[in-house]
Amino acid sequence: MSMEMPKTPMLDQLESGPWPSFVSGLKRLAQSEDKSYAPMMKDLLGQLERSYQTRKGYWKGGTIGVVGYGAGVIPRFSELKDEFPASAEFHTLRIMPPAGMHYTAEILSQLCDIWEKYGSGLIALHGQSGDIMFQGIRSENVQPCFDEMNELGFDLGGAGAGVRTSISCVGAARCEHSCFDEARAMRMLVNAFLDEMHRPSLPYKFKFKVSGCANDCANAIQRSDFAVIGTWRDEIQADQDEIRRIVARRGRKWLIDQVITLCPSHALSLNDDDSLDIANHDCVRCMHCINVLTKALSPGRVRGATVLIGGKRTLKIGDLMGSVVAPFLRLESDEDYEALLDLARRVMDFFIDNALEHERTGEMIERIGLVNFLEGIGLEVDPNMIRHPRTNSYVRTDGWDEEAAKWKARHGAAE
Amino acid sequence: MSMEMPKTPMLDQLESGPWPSFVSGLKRLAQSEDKSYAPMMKDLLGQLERSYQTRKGYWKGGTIGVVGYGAGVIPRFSELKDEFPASAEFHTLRIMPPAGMHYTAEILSQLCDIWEKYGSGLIALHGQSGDIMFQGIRSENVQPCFDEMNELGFDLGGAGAGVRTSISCVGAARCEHSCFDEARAMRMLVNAFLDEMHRPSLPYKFKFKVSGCANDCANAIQRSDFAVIGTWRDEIQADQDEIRRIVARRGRKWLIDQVITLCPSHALSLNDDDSLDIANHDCVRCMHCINVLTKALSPGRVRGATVLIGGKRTLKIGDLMGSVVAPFLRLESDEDYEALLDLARRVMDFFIDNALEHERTGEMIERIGLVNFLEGIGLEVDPNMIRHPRTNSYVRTDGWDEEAAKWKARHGAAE
Amino acid sequence: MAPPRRPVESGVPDPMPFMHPLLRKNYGTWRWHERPRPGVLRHVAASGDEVWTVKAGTQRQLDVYTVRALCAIATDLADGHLRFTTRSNVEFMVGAAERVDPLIARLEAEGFPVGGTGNSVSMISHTQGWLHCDIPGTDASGVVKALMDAVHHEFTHEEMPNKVKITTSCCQINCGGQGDIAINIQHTKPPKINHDLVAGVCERPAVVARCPVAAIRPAMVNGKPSLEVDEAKCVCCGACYPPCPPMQINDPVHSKLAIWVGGKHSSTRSKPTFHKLVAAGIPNNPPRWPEATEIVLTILDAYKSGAKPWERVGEWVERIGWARFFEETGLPFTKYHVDNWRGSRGSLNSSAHLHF
Amino acid sequence: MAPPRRPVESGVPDPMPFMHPLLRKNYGTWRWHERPRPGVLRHVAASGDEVWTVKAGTQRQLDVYTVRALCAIATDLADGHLRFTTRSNVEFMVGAAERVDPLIARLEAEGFPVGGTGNSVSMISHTQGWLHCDIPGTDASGVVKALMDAVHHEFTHEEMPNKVKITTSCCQINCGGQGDIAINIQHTKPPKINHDLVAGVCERPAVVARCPVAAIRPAMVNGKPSLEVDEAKCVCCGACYPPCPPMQINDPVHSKLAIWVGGKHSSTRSKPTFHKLVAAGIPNNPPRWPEATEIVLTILDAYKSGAKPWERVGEWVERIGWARFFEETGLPFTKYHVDNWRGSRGSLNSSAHLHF
Ligand code: SRM
Ligand code: SRM
Ligand code: SRM
Ligand code: SRM
Ligand code: SF4
Ligand code: SF4
Ligand code: SF4
Ligand code: SF4
Ligand code: SF4
Ligand code: SF4
Ligand code: SF4
Ligand code: SF4
Repeated sequence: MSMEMPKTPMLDQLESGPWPSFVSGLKRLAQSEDKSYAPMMKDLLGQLERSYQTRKGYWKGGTIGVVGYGAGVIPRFSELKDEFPASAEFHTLRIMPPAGMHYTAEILSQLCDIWEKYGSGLIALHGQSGDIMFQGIRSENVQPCFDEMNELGFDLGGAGAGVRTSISCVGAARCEHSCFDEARAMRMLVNAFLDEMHRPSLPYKFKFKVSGCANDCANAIQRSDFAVIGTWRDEIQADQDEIRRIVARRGRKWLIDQVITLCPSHALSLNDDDSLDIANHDCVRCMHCINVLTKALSPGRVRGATVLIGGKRTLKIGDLMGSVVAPFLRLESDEDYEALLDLARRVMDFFIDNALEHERTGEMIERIGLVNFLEGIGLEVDPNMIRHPRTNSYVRTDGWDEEAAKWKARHGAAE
Repeated sequence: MSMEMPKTPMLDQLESGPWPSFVSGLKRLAQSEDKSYAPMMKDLLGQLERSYQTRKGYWKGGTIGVVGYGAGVIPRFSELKDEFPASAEFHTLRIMPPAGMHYTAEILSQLCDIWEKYGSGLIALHGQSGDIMFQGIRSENVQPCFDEMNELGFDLGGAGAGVRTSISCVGAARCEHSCFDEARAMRMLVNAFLDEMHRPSLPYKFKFKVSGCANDCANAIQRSDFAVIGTWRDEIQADQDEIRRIVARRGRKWLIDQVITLCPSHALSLNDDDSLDIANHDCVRCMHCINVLTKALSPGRVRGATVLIGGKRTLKIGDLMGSVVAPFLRLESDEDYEALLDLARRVMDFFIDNALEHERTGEMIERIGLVNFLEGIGLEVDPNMIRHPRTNSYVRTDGWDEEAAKWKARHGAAE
Repeated sequence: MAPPRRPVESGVPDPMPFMHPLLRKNYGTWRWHERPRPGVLRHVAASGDEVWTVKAGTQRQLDVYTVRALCAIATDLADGHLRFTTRSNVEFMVGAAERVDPLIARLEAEGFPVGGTGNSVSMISHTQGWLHCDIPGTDASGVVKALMDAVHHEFTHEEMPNKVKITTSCCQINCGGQGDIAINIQHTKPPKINHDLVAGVCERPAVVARCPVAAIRPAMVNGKPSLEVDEAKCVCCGACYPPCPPMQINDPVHSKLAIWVGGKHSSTRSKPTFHKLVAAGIPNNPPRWPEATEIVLTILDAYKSGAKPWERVGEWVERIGWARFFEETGLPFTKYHVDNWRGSRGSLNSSAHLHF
Repeated sequence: MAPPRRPVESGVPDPMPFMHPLLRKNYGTWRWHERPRPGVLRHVAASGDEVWTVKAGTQRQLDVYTVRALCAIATDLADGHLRFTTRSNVEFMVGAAERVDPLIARLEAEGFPVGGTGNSVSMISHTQGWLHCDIPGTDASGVVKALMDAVHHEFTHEEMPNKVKITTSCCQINCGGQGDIAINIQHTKPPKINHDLVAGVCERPAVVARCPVAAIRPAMVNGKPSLEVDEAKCVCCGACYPPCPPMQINDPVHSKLAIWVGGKHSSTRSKPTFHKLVAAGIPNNPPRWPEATEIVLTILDAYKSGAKPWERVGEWVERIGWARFFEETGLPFTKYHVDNWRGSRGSLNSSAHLHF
């Protein structure tokens, strides 16, 4: 016996307008009378409409998992279960997509098939951390649903105090700015810490994010504990003939206004022969000129990545951005990638040993100081780690000579 | 019986070289056998040489003053008084110079006469706060020496927890950038608080400094509690013919490199007719273009000053710069100057009532927050007081509507 | 009974099997790209291969019908492949120019707006809201839908000075992150405590530790262990609510929206920046949040007409100055704009740089 | 006995009676100026009047002979007027071009270097040191003399990209203030306490309160009330020493010099900035402090050859980046350069901006 569709006068107002309507989608599911999830989605609509009217949420957490894992399912129990019993349980399965979020129509359809069998038919592509979120499943269906997806090659993502699902930008797959193999780096990092993801026991959550260049399409610096950002050490590759063609087409003023004066480090100038004068020594690898003149300029040949640690949102000392701890790691050979992973391992170990409960890496560094953190993970200080040296004389410098000697030793030695 | 000159092998090394030597000066005084201060200066040299050898100072403080005043004399007693008895006492009289440090040869000579009578013959022109420092006088001579200088029209400056001696830049006297009468403002401010200078009973020291424009030749923002910096509200005055002459003489590139691209707010552009395009709305009144093109450009006609509060050096929370509390005070009429003084009075009252012991204005504001300070002195918030609005959501905003209404009321009203 | 199945801990899947063959073939060897029209990218590889990407918006919270519709489009017109951006836009790749228009036509016919590339307003960072989260002060899907309706033209056109990345968050935790423009919940009253429940569900020391301003202390209320909030200290952040649901921070009237501008993740030109508060006290007004929408449109208008090419929202404001930002948008400036959090002294104007 | 004379609280004297008549006449109506040569300014007033200023260096710590010599020069060649800058340079004003050369000749003949204008290295901010202060770790007059000898050419020429304002300070209190380059005492060991004296001369609570890191606590030592320093916490700042002289912070070996760069007071172009530590552990080596002098010269050289016109030292480093500053000056970069004071997170590099 099919339930009636709930009255949703407020939600209905979200069906008009040019943007695709999630309400229409929810209604489609609720009206799929041939599907097991139709009642659930009717009640879900009912509860959501109630939220719109009362401006209150009605979900509570709880504990739900799959065998062998301690995280990856977000449990949701309704406070209005008496009124909306069919959606009394509405858990989410966080499933990690292929790096870069590439799909075949076929694999997506297969995932839909499984989800229609066990869940609500509602899928978020994707969550802000990068998971496919299969939203709306009853407790008893969680395990079989996961098992089928797992058989298809998918695994649960992170939740709780563990390693979280990661994002790498599209990068090498379709972007000329890519400075290394982002998908490889991201998979290597996350897949090395699956234990910390699936059986979370870190002080608090830990996120990796990977962007192939300073454009940071993965929002890594501000939204991850361990940000890997592509860059290069040598000179920008420039096709000066192409520059001249661009100047001929768009004019010198265009080039000056859109490129030269926007260089943050004043590293650019236009030569009289309409070629571009690049002071690579001054360049901060910001990507702007390369973005605008993508056909003429590219990152250098000696490519790799910068690692920044400690980005996160507000809790509890205010937003923190990651800050540079490894200015340049070459990323070419297998060993190079191993070295990146090794760094991640050291960071993770230090985090586990030193962070307080519910303390993110950024907060830990704020508490103990960057230098102590660097010493803990075995990295040397470098001027690229700071915006500027200290402005405050409150420091005990009696180890100066030793520290200076270290720098000189490192600095004399080849890179 | 004249004493022998002390051996000063280390100090002697400071007599060579092209810069005028203070050691030669000290020796001249020490060798003035006809003067009462010769023995004092011999011993002084002896003690100083000792400091050079031991790398130690030998002066101690104490208490010395003149009748009616609680400050203005810096007492110095020697720890080596047994070895160097003639300079056992070597106090300093801080005397305020005419605003802008203008002198006639005559007045300076008169001051020298008095100083030769009572003191050491050593004068610093000037101390970092702006005092004439008559350095080296015995306790019993302090009062008569001050009395004579006072009769000549000079007064003691500040020391201790009181208002301090102030500096105003040369400004209107000889500078085309001057946006108000700096000497007038400075004298008005200091002379209104002579009680707080001469009988110090503030929580801690309080300094005024006055610069006629953003070049801040008086170092006001970083080195004073109450900085007055000249500025203007309307448009830069530009003589475009002069600009064209400059371009004709020095070339467009010169103008672009030295002026246009150095404007911090990108407010400048060079028109095709070689006139200067100034976006006054974007201009932040930094003075750069006016400095470089002093013949062609000048501050606008609606002139006045910005007041910043809280600059100071390191103790004890780290260096602080002043920050804007009054973005623009017109300074033209007598009433305008009165309004500035009135603001200073409110700041001083609030400081007296609210600062902890040994707490400078900047530290106080850091502790209580700028907004509370503004409310305390009766000023309204303004976007010119900040670099950028808050980045942190940890604030209770339930008075938003009221505050918004205040802004709208003010903003609707005429300036 | 059979032993339970052990998971295969396969981790992040290898994308290669799912990647469009042209992307796979030219992996890591792309040379340059251009945008022939809004919603379309043309990437050229060193091999000479070209790939044309058509990008379209989705509602993110997708019903299987919509997912299958996208799959069908991929199958019919894009070699069976598709990918998503984190902003929940979908991308179809094809190897030839003439295959672009049919894709666009089909997407538009099925209601997917084509755009979101280059200097457009892209899809808004989407969070969970009343649909799924346990702590939201507002909805996410509805806010996003309302706003995207309002900026639809800006999604399908590239008329902005630079990319505009908008974010929303349904509580102050801000899963939506920093944005050129961010529309976030901002609570205005301390939590109301349901004292009867505290003892049963809250680990009191953990809750006390969670408060950023140490405003919570354990207390006995009606003879039962509960908590007490120092309302003078409380900054109404809601951080105590997730670990202790009886600390009701959400309120239909007092949980307001705030709008922030100038967040930037990229290190392009300027360094990354946090967004800054520009408007608060905005009613949390479902189903279309007209007051918030209007402010967003006002800011977008001012940005569109005032910024120079490539200036992101924050870079534009930085150049024109905050005084002028408030003037041009007509938004009131209040004491709440002055940061008073730890380390905020750096946000004060310690210079004679002034905008009049 | 006669009652004591009461002071006339006359305050800051009016400068008008002492001001050069041309300055007085054209007060507030100056139009523009130029620098015909180093050490000379030509100001032109709206009235058409011109005033030529000749500027010269002095040792600041002036004996009356030197003061009278300057007065004589004023009387003979500059209408009987002179003024001083806060950097202790002296200025003579005359009303006609032909009166400039005689002034220069006389000043130079009497040993006063003419210069300090425009893009020169001006006189160093002078403090008290061993000559007068009660807390100095080094001298001031000697340091200034040694350095000014070394930069004499740069004082008398205008060859720098912009003005260079050097400061020194003989203790960490820093009466010398911020500088393009600052040479300051930096203690490296906690104070040694002379416990016998504490009870007699120190108000213990006041001293305890003075410590910026709360490293001092009252203690009984040998049965007498004294103080104790937590050496692990102590940042060796010396703030406890002025209120409590038994807390000996000065040490002939461990009180070192540190060099800082990039302080700027003006709001010209960039906002004012604090100077930043670049070198420490430099021996406090009278009478000529050769190690410190050499570092200053190295920095000046790098600045002179590397900066663009109008870039102040800090602006130059900001552009080329700190990595390159350390490279070009050959100064070592150490963990001490990384700020760890409150609010210092803003000094970390939270971006992908990198200099290689
Ligand atoms: C689902 C998701 C929003 C979305 O709809 O996309 C989400 C949802 C929640 N986030 Fe988040 N966060 C999500 C991405 C983020 C991000 C963005 C990112 O990862 O790039 C952030 C900012 C970056 C960061 O990590 O700081 C984020 C910062 C937080 C925080 C604040 C952490 C902090 O240190 O400040 C919390 C609160 C906490 O951890 O205690 C939080 C907590 C939560 C909780 C678990 C709330 C709670 O305590 O119950 C939400 C569960 C909602 C639900 O019902 O599923 N979420 N959260 C995102 C994860 C989906 C996915 O797996 O793909
Ligand atoms: C598809 C996507 C990567 C992915 O892995 O999914 C992507 C793809 C590209 N980004 Fe991005 N960016 C993507 C998210 C981002 C983000 C993160 C975000 O959206 O939350 C950022 C950081 C935003 C910020 O700073 O807050 C980002 C900052 C950039 C920038 C720097 C813009 C700037 O000037 O600050 C560029 C450079 C440019 O515009 O030329 C860029 C450039 C590009 C280029 C042109 C790179 C290329 O040569 O192929 C790509 C096409 C963009 C287009 O659609 O016009 N992409 N890009 C993401 C699309 C998101 C979306 O649907 O809107
Ligand atoms: C004489 C002078 C240096 C000089 O040779 O020029 C000087 C000398 C002293 N200063 Fe200073 N300060 C002098 C200008 C400054 C300046 C510069 C300024 O005023 O522009 C500053 C930095 C600005 C500021 O106010 O912060 C300055 C910041 C200090 C401080 C740190 C204050 C702070 O809040 O951080 C102290 C220590 C204190 O006040 O406890 C201090 C304390 C001292 C004492 C009183 C040391 C003491 O506690 O015994 C010194 C007395 C030396 C003496 O024997 O005469 N002096 N002092 C300057 C005053 C001369 C004059 O009256 O013209
Ligand atoms: C005489 C003096 C004022 C006084 O009341 O005594 C003065 C006088 C002038 N200053 Fe200054 N400044 C004087 C101390 C300062 C200071 C403070 C200091 O020296 O400690 C500063 C701030 C320094 C800082 O930022 O740390 C200062 C920052 C400037 C600037 C801004 C420079 C910049 O680009 O940052 C200018 C503008 C310029 O150079 O055109 C300036 C410009 C000028 C002009 C050109 C103004 C004018 O049009 O007449 C004056 C002639 C300068 C010259 O000698 O070339 N004056 N000027 C001071 C001379 C000190 C000395 O003997 O060296
Ligand atoms: S971060 Fe760089 S490499 Fe990655 S997709 Fe964006 S522009 Fe391309
Ligand atoms: S990458 Fe950025 S910093 Fe480097 S030259 Fe180009 S615009 Fe300048
Ligand atoms: S601060 Fe301005 S007005 Fe005063 S002397 Fe310097 S340049 Fe002239
Ligand atoms: S005064 Fe400064 S901000 Fe204004 S236009 Fe001139 S250079 Fe630009
Ligand atoms: S922003 Fe808050 S309410 Fe929204 S999904 Fe994140 S945690 Fe939940
Ligand atoms: S709302 Fe925030 S500030 Fe208030 S008690 Fe809770 S955690 Fe503390
Ligand atoms: S810097 Fe220190 S030692 Fe030098 S004069 Fe100032 S207080 Fe005295
Ligand atoms: S030297 Fe400074 S840090 Fe050390 S005890 Fe004294 S005041 Fe405290």
